[in-house]
Amino acid sequence: MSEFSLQQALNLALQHACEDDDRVLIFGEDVGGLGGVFRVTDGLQAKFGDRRVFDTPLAESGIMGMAVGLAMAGWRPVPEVQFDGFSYPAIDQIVNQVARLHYRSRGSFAMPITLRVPSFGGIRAPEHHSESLEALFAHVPGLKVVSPSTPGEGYHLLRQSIADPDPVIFLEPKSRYWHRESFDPGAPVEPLPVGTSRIARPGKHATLIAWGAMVTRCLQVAELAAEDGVELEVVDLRWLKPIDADGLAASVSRTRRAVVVHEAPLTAGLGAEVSTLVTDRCFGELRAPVQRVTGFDVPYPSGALEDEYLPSIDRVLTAVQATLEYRRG
Amino acid sequence: MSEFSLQQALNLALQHACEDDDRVLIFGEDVGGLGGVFRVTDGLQAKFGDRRVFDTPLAESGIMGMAVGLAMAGWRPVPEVQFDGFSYPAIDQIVNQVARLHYRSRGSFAMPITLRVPSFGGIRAPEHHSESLEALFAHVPGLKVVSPSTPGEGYHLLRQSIADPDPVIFLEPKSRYWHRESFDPGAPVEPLPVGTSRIARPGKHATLIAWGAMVTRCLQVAELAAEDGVELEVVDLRWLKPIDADGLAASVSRTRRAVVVHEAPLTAGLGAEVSTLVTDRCFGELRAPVQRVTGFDVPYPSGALEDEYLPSIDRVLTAVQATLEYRRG
Amino acid sequence: MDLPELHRLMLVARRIDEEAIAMQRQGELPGYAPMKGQEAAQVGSAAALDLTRDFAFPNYRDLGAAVAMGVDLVGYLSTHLGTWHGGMYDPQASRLAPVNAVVGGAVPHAVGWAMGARLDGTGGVAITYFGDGASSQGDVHEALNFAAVYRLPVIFFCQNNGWAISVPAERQVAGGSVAARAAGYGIEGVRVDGNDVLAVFEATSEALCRGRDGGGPTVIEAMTYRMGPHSTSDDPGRYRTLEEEREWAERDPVARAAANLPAEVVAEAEAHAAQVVRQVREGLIATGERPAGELFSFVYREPTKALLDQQRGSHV
Amino acid sequence: MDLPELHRLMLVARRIDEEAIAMQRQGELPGYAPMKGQEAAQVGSAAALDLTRDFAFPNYRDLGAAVAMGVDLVGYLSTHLGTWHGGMYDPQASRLAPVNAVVGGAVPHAVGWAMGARLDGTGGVAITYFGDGASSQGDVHEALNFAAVYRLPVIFFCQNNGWAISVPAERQVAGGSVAARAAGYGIEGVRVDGNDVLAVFEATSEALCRGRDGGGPTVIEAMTYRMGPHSTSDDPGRYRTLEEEREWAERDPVARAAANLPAEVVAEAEAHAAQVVRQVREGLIATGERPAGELFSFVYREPTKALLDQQRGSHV
Ligand SMILES: Cc1ncc(C[n+]2csc(CCOP(=O)(O)OP(=O)(O)O)c2C)c(N)n1
Ligand SMILES: Cc1ncc(C[n+]2csc(CCOP(=O)(O)OP(=O)(O)O)c2C)c(N)n1
Ligand SMILES: [Mg+2]
Ligand SMILES: [Mg+2]
Repeated sequence: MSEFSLQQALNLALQHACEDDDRVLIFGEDVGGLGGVFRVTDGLQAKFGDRRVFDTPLAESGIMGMAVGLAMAGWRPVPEVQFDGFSYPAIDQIVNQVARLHYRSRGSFAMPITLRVPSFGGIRAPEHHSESLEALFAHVPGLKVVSPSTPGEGYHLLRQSIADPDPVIFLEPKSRYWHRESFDPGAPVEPLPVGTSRIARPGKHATLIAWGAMVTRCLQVAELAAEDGVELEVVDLRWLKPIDADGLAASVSRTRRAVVVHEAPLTAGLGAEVSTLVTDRCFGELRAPVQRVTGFDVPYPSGALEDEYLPSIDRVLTAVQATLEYRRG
Repeated sequence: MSEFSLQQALNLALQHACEDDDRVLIFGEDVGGLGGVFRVTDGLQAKFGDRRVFDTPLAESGIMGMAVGLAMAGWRPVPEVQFDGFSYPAIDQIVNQVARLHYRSRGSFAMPITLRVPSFGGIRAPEHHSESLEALFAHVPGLKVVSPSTPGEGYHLLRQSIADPDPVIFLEPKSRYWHRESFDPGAPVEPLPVGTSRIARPGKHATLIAWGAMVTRCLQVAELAAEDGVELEVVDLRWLKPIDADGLAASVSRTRRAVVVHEAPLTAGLGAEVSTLVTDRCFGELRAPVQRVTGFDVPYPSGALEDEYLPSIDRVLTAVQATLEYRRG
Repeated sequence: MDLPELHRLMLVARRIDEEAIAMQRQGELPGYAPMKGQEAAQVGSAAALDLTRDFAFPNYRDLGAAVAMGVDLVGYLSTHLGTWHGGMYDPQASRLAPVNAVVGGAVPHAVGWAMGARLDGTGGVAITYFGDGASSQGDVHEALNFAAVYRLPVIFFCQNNGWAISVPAERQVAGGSVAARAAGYGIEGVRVDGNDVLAVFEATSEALCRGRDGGGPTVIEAMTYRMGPHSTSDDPGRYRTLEEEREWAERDPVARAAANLPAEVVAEAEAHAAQVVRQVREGLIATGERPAGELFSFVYREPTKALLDQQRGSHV
Repeated sequence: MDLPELHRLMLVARRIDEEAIAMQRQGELPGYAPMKGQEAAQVGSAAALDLTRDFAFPNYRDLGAAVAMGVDLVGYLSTHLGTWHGGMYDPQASRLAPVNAVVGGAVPHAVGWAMGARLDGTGGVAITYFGDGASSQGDVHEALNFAAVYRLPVIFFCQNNGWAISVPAERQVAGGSVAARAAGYGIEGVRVDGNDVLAVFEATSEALCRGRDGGGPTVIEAMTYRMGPHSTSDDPGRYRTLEEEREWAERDPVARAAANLPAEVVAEAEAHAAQVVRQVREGLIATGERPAGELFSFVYREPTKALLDQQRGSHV
């Protein structure tokens, strides 16, 4: 057991992945000598050489297109897009190529690509540096999508993503990069299948469902609610595609109430999918409609307005109260 | 009153828009001399000259980027992307620029851009020519999204979109281009606000919610169900952003049951948003969870498998039956 | 490879192309993108490849490359039959990537593949086929720049066939030449008469050597002409003149090769082509329905539970 | 514009740049992207514009252009203050588009704007600022090709400052020169000493004339150097040498202009700059909280009902 920040845990996962499989390649903008703008790839070029860890020109579509070709040649690419909002220039390659080449080739070419994307908000960043793209990615057949909420989760989920034979979009909650936690990267991991969620805190009065940095937000809310005797269960969804519908249903069948929390805008966000899955499976048991606490339907704002945009403790508490007090109209 | 196909109705709408406002510009791949691969812009270059109706080089991002600049210079661009699947190369410009320049500039620059996208499947097309991107677009703050289901709707919605001061993504159901209908383009239109839905067929036992070509599919289903005495209400959502939540709630409050039908894959499709909105507003009245009948979570397949992929009459009927027979577990 | 062999391949491509159009007219193929006129460009370049180590990335109009590479042609044409988007041939064994319908989209794949080949030290070179229209796409620029920065063994093979659907190359390619763009990246760029099969073979062989020797990428712009419509639903009468078509008909690459061969060689090639056409036609017609559930195959390496649920119809 | 005026503008840019870094260190600005070293490139080009008809498209490091164009500097810097992403200045009145943080993303906007200006017959020319790194983006290629195909009045002004964060231009720009790419599009491309403010002014003035006269677009590559870090959270010590930094310090564009001016002119300019810095600093510090609900403004021309509902908190 030692203490790691999420950034260090991810760095270690990349290091171990490179050691265990010499087909793993790491590339992107500034990931080489600089070690990435968040230092997640720090020291890897020195360890594995500039053939396996290298800088690319500044072109996200080119990066993903190159990843496709490398995968076709039998390599295991782990590219980085420097910030969430700069995934958009690569969307065509991701949707039309990465997600489909296995299908298009009838299984002839595997696409074991893990795209790392520093994601979400909360760090007072410039425009385009705080976006949540999970709904977009989760809608695309052929992709898997995951987001860790803690250093330990980060380590294991990144190892699992790189080992996965399918393309995985790995969304790193950048506001959590520097938060530390103890875990043992050498400890044998339960071989959890892709698509399982995790109960981050058990409770019985309502289920809060979140991912990435919003898991921490929900844990804070649960802490506060507990002072009033309200026991909230916090589910860390982790895998945003495939979604653990069974796990969610199991929790909500017990609590009979659910609130889903995310940073992305409300409309057509992943909260709608979560809400629909839960409602579909727990229709008879639900005591209130699933509440959504999300970013608003506005462009992610500048620092001065960030706290107003992001789901706050207050907003989540208000939704919890609404679901607890809900009476069928 | 005369008869028009959707393709002709849209062509007429473009012509009238160009006549009424000499800031309207039409451009895209092959929209000039050829009149577009679906002939929606047929004859317009001859009428309005090659300064107002012109071909671009083959680059969708460039097309949308140019549209942004033209809008900044006070023009009213109506670009075309040749097929749905080729919107992806333009997504960065659409999300990071088109949808945000009004916001970024604090209202200094309007973005009255109408992006026409021949959309959805059903015509045995090559790969990338049958995609449904409405969930992606609807998630983006700053965009409006609309899809007409009939020639008359097409005419008026396109006029309304072009007149709108905000960017509108106009999704044309290409499988309906050649279907004809009588309407009077000169008739005064009820000034319907953006974001209203339309009851395409009234009924009382359940509400089918759809857009684009799936409206026709739902009307077929309603016809068949009527033979068995089941009266289905068909709501043509039309505006996919903003969504007419009040209109949907009004219908479902009466019928107490809803099925949403779309071509896009299930997971994180717009059906989830529709389902969540309806459930949220009609929780006490709903007699069954909202059913979704959608494309599967697979890449849009080749012609031989297309009918298996698209929501069929049978699949919709099965969902209707499921909602009618639903008993709280 | 010598002229008789190249001609023989071109003729097969020509006759299959004609047959595909005929089958489309007869309602047996939903649609087709004819390559008539581009046989020399496609055959000449693909025939130069070493199929033990090189790899080709086609778009949707590269039947000639498939013929030259010995790809199963029923499998290749099944993309037009609506059987499977990428075609039914084995892309790994064929050394021909699945058919790609995104204009310019596969070009960066060749760059990545070439980097992989270099890391493996195979000496393999990637060739990517794209059109004059595709040269406008950002992806093609990004790919050129990546390949040049890393000096990768890639051939950017542009078939400048004069048109991108209805847009002529002179209103598409600013400056007028895709090959001339190469200089801006510090790499080799050559223009070649794309209707001269030997010249194309030669230029490609040189570029292959350069790639294998660590000399980096090459842009080859093969000047040719799409003699037919863009696709079977296109009407070229709307955008180009008969004069232009007639002019290029005189430069027909297949006829041009035949003119330099003894009549009996040509006749034998015709007989051979006719036989291939027969087999391919029969193969296409015999292609049956797709098995139920194939829709759900190949989305992932192993299907996810959610997908199996959908297949089982627990989600209707 | 003459050297004293240009120097005076450069000095204001230099001193504000320094002040912004100081304010960041003092915790008064969340972050900043210094432009020290690029004053001549930015001021020299922007000062040549005719603000009654031209229009500039900046990225995130173009303070010098803002200074030369007389943009409200508190408004300009408020993007770094976290007040509003695009800045708080009036982009229409200033003729400077909102700050754009997508590398290469605003380049095609200049092309569209230039087409609009030509349709209106204003004689206006668009100038777009981008970096050596941005030249790798597909959007920049597409924009160059569009502008060249339509022969639009656009200046593609590339500040080649040697680095894109940690990646040096020689591993970014294959072939070594962004200006050299112009030939491939059949348009003018010039390289200019980006630390020579008069040379930049001259080159830009020529390109403006060309644009106004229907001569089409120009690529200007201004060779310069980012003397500071990429941003206030960057550490250049990780990727470049002190020698390199020292070498470029000797070519400091502001010092170079000053060396050709009488001491009292320089002293007066310093006094002026100090005064501007004081005003800007005070303005930044006086910038208050944002009004509640501003978050919901400007998403659409008129807010939608759904958005008003969210604002009213009916959706929490
Ligand atoms: C990204 C993208 N945009 C648009 C299309 C539609 N489209 C298919 S082929 C074509 C023209 C391509 O021209 P060119 O690259 O010259 O190739 P050619 O068809 O002449 O072989 C277009 C616009 C597409 N397939 N992909
Ligand atoms: C599309 C996109 N990708 C990545 C980034 C992150 N990023 C910001 S600046 C920068 C380097 C830009 O280099 P250059 O174009 O040379 O401009 P400079 O910073 O040197 O002025 C990068 C990678 C971005 N802002 N936009
Ligand atoms: Mg062509
Ligand atoms: Mg730079």
